[in-house]
Amino acid sequence: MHANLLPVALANYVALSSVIFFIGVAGVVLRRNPLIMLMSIELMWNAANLLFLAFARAWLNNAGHIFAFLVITVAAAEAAIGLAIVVIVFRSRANVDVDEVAMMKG
Amino acid sequence: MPNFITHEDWLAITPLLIAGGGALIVLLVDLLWPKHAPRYVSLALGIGVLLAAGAFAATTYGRSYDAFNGGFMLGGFAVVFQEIIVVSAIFSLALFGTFGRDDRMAGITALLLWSTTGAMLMAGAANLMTIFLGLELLSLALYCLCGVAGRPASQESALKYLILSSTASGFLLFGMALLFGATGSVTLASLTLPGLTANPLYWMGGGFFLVGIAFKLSLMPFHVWSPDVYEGAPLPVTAFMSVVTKAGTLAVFARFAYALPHGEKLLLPFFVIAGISMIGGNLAMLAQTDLKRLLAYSGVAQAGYMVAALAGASALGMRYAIYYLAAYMFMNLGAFAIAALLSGEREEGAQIAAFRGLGQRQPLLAAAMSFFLLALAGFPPTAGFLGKILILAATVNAGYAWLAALLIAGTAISLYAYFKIFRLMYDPHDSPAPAVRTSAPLAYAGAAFCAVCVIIMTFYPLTPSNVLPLVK
Amino acid sequence: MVLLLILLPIAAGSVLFALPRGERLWSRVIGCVVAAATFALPLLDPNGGDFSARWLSRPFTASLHFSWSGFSLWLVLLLALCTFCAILATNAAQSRTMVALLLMLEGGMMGVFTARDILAFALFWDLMLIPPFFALIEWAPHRETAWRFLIYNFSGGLTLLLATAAFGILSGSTDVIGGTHQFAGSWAPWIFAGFAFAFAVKTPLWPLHTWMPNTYAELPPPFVAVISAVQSKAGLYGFIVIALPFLRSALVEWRWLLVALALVSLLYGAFVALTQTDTKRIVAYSSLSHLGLIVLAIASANPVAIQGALVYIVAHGLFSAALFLILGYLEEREETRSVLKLGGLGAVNPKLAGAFTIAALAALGLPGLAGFAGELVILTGVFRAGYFWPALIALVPIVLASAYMLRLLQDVINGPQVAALPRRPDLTVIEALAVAPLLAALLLVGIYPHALLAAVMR
Amino acid sequence: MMLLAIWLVPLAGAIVNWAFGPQLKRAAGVVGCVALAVPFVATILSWSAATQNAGSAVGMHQALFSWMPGFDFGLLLDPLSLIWALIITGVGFLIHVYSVGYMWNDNAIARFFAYMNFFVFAMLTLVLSDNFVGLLVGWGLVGLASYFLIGFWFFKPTAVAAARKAFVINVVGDVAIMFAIFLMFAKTGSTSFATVFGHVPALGNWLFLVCVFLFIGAAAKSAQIPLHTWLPDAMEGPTPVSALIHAATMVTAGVYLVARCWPLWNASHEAQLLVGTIGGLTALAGALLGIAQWDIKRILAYSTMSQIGYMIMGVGVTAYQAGVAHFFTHAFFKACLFLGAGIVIHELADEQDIRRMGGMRSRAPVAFFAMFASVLAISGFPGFAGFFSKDAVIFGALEHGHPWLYVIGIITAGITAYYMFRLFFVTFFGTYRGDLDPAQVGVMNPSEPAAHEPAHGETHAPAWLMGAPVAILGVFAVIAGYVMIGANSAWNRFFAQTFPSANLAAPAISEGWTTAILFVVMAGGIAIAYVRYATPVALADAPARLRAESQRLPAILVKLFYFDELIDWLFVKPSQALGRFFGSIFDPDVIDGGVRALVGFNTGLGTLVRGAQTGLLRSYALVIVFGAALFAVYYALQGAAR
Repeated sequence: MHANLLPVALANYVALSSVIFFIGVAGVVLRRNPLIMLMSIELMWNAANLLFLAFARAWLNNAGHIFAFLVITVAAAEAAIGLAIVVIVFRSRANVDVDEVAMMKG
Repeated sequence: MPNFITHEDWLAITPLLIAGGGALIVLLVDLLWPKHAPRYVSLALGIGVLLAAGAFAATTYGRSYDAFNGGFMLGGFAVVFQEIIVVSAIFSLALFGTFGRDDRMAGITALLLWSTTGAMLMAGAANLMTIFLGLELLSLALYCLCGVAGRPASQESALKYLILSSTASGFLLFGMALLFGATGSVTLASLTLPGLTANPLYWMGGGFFLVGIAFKLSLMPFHVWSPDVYEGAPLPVTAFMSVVTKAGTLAVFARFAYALPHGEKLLLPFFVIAGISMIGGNLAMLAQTDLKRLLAYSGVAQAGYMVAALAGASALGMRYAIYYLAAYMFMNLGAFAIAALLSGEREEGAQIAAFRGLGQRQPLLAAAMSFFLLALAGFPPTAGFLGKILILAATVNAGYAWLAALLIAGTAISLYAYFKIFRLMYDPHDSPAPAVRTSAPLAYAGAAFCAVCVIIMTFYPLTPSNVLPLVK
Repeated sequence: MVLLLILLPIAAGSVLFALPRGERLWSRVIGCVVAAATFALPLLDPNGGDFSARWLSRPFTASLHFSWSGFSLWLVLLLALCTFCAILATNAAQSRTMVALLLMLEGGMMGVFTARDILAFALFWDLMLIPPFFALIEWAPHRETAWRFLIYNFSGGLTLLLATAAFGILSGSTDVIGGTHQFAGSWAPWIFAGFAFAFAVKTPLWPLHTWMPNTYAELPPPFVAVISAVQSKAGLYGFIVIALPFLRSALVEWRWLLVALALVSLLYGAFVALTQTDTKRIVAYSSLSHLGLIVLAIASANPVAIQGALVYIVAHGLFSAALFLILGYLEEREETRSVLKLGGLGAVNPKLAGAFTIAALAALGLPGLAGFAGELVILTGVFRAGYFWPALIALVPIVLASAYMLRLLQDVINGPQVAALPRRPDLTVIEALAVAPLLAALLLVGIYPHALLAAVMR
Repeated sequence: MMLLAIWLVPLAGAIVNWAFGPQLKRAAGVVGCVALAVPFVATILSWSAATQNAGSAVGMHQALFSWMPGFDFGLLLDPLSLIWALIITGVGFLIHVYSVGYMWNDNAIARFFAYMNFFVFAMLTLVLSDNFVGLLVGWGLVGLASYFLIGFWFFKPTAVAAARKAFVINVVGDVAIMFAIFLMFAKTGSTSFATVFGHVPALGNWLFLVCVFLFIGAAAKSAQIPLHTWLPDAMEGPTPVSALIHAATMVTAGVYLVARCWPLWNASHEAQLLVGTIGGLTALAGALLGIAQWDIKRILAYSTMSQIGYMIMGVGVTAYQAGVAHFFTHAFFKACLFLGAGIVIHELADEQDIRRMGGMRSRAPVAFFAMFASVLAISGFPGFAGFFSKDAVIFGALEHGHPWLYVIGIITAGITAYYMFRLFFVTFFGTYRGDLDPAQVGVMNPSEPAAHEPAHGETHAPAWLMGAPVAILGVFAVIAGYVMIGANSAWNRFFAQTFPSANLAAPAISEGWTTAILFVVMAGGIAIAYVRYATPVALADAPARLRAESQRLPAILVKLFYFDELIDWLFVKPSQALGRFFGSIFDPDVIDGGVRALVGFNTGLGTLVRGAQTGLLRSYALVIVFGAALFAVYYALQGAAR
């Protein structure tokens, strides 16, 4: 590993992406607005992306970069479908609140 | 310049291309048709495409080839999984014969074909990227399919499924990233590097990866999504989802588990939650009123059984898991076919109450349903019983006796749970429920086909030794 | 040939379903012919009729292996005789369905008794529960009985399956009945526990017996006759043919528990029978007591006791079938089963009273009839195996047996004529013919049980 | 062959009567008598064969078949079983002839004779069998026959209850013998008399136990103290039944058993003590109870119980020959008493209470003279049969070292004389009290006449049918004793080979003083009875005296020492309570309750799991994240641990 090429140690990247990841998780759990939840999901995915890039650079293996591209495309698709579904669900409702969407239980 | 994509590689992914391409063709035909392609045209086309994909995959049965230098595994048990996925896809398309609106049928068929492609990709996936790609392709198509039915519950189930599944994929990705960090390569084969266990990244990566897999298999703590989604989604989609997601994910887990040289430590929590879901799934079934929710919990328990078969990474275990998955597919789809017959236009019939007094009104249907239920419960003459015994043998041989005990306890509880429906059907003293939807020839055919398969599998149990090659 | 024995009744049963629902005569004729055939078939080839087909190979070798010899021959004959008599005695409204179910029941039990492979044994064990369940659903006044019967017996079936699987896995093959390779190993006690639980639920042994009284009381008489006479023997047959030869070490380990449970069911059945007022329940609890004696014999694992058990199994089959058929006639005639309302039948229907007396006397173990032969030899064997006090305690129920059986007998046929009871004609020829072979067999086995044992010893 | 004839002919008679009953009607009586005469003649013909020793054992042996491996059946006729066979067939024949007359008007006569023949067959099985299992089979069948015959008039609820009581107590006896068989089979490996008596020492410390259980069997059958309550109730049956079964043959089966197993008794002193005492106490109790009864048949029943007490005492103290002698004589005079009583009852249209009789001398002269001889015989009046045998028994007790048994014997002899003559005087002397108002003579609850079946046609049976047997028995009651006079009397020579010589004590006549005491006590008893009932002044106001006596009878005697209540309270009540508890409470609540609770618990758990489905999306997300957190913690630990 070429320490000098990397001004920032690998551990920091891992730490950063973990922090981002858990912010995403918190976002999904705490916020009630579905859009915010979708954004938090995106956040989680991007944290993983960051990790891939860091390790790709660390292992000098381009698979990480390819994986990152793959993740970005899939995230985009998922966001599109997510927004479509959110629109369908909340078109007929008064306010955009995930907790109202609780018809099925038990 | 090495030729990156050899003839063998093309051969490996042709079934996927057929399925994916077929979806495009269905959409094109729908576009060119004057107004909307009638229902049966798109369905017929979809089934045709699937048959072609299945036939082609069958031809590559004998060979096992590492396509795309470790990206996609051809042959081996991948083909069997692909066959199972194709059969359940054809089955759910057949069920669509009486569900959903005409004008949407083309879209539904296309989505279904794409999710089948995703699942087939997962079945053969040999490295993290293909796993993720297959998983997401399957899931994205399913999010839309869940929302297809006009009912508000269907939209709600789509939303829930999307958000929760994406979160789980997030965990999966994070796990993959850490694994990539630990091993330096994306292929599953790299997991066999020595000294991995000393690296904390390997442990955390493995953990998060397994969380993602557990969610998809709907094992106990991560099963919370399945009852709502199964209930909300239209019946054919639920049927499709209950088998295909389990099949694809099981293949991925199998490759992951068998790749780990000394994975007991890493996989232990996974088998623990498999055990918990066996007990919890069956327990939850006791208090259900909606048939689809009941089959959802049953799916949770059955997933537990299948994972238990893989305990200890024994070669036999893999065979028995596949045998049980095949048996589960037939039993489950049969039960859904009968449920399809019973549910009315607005699918309010899928309640368990619909079975009251069925023994009198439709003796044949009642007999078929009780046969499937007995199979799910593991009653002797059915494949379910044989499957359970094989899994018992595998777990006991692999030294996971506690898992076998949990399996026995789970079966006992399930015995009573399934009997509640059995009892409703044969209670002459109760008032009969609404009439049965009789205009679904395809559903009848499907149910009959599943029943025949379950019977065949009991007495000629695809004796794993000759049908399934060893795990490659 | 043995396949014919199993499949013929089942096929005939399903064919009968094709007949119109209300039909009565033809179904009984076909039923009798088939039952008679199944009786004659084994006599043609006393110990043979072997059939074996490969079934499973992977976890353990299992094959659909059937044949009858020695002890199972007698049970097959007992089953055929009881079915023949039961079919002859049915003249209920839907005799077509009843005869069909009886034939299927017979087919299922033939499978159990002729199975030489434990897995096939387990398979037919569960199959034989279906016809009685449908009979209960059809004719039992309370639905609860049907479900309790099904769930108790199926849970028994489940443990039997698991024990079979474990036995198969650990010993390589389940195609072993008839052979005598001892099965040791750390798992032996658990496997034995699985088998024992299943057999105990079926026999019914004391704590697991609550399904039996209601089932026997609410099933139509011909059905009860076959079930109490033969199906309850499946458990004992299992003990003798599977538990004793293969898991003897485990049986010896658990023997004190078995002896205790046997004694409790002996006394429990006798005491409760004393106070019951419903005729069928009295006989049901009495059979709980009698079968407890056989379990005691098995627990002692003494050769003389086992011989006695073989005789007593056949004897109990005969007299409980006869008793239930006769109680069935009684119920048809007087529309009531409560002992308090019955009385003074001796004068009105002497033939019925005579048959009832002979059957009751055999049940209470009158010397000279089959019951006594079994009891005496069992207890001699048990005593010789060193169980001093159990043998002594086991004598008390014999005294109680005479008390409750005579109370039943006398309340029904003796005493002043009860005015309220309708005066019905005495036994018709067919009804008498249905019971006559059973009573004759009782006398024969009572006078010369050696013939029975000679066949078994060979 | 002769043995088979003796054994099976009565059975054939029974089958014929049972099968062709309705057609036969009165002819069934003839069939019955013939079925008794043939074996009687056969027994006499085989007298010589039975007495000289063929091979090792004495008497004729006929092996039959192997009943079960290790249990073989066979027939044995040796002096002991010969005596019993003779009495059974001989006295039995006379009683059958009498029954034809007695049952002349009863339309179930065929069924009656079928049962009587079946009884004789069963008794012969018991007496002729050469092993304990055969004996037990006979024992059970005899109990069954007595059940049928006691409950012959099955429309009478009291008869039905008495029959069941008799049968259950007999089964207690059967079960006791069964246990003795286990002991023997365990120790000697077989149950035939020859082997068991050949290996008595092999029984070791279980010898006493074998004797005790055999004796319990004997006590149940011969109505000894604790198990005697069924005998008085057994009088519900027709009188010939009481005569044959409850006087002459069945009740003496216990004596036969003890006599047959004399090697066991010889070897165990405690067993002798036990049997002797029980015999003595039964004799005394029977006598005391006899005093307080008014029903003619119950008095005779208690006297039977008392006399059998004597026999059991006799064989108990190893004076086997004396005990069997008393059986021999007792069979005659007790049968004669019962048949005589039958004639009296028949005469008075089924009236059985002696207080309502009186002056029967003129109306039933034959009964009067025969019963007079029998009463003298039973009291042991010198010159009559009873004198020799009773004296032998009492002296035997003294000679074999049981002085206080001797005293009890003497006292009982006195009481016996008193109540027998009381019966005799009240029934036959004075004027007929039948047409007086029952209360006048102290009868509180007059028993309504037996609800007879409507007899068809009132043709009267020929008088000799009932008179002749009574007369013949009366004669035997006198001459039966003469065969025992002197030290080596024909009786002793007859039993020389069967019993060891030590036990063949000469009858007491040679010991003058004991006979004198016996005579004095017996005479005293007769005198008291004469004074109370037979003096002209007593006869004059007999109704008043009888009424007075009825009121002040001690409750303890009337209530039969409260034995019935004791048994009822000790056994019947608790078992019924236990049965009710198990049946109605334990079964439904405890076991089924348990199963229901298990199911409930599971469903509860199910709803718990279902609770997790709140329907809220975010709660699902929370559950998933929580699961992931658990995983993360585990793996962090694993990672750190490495």
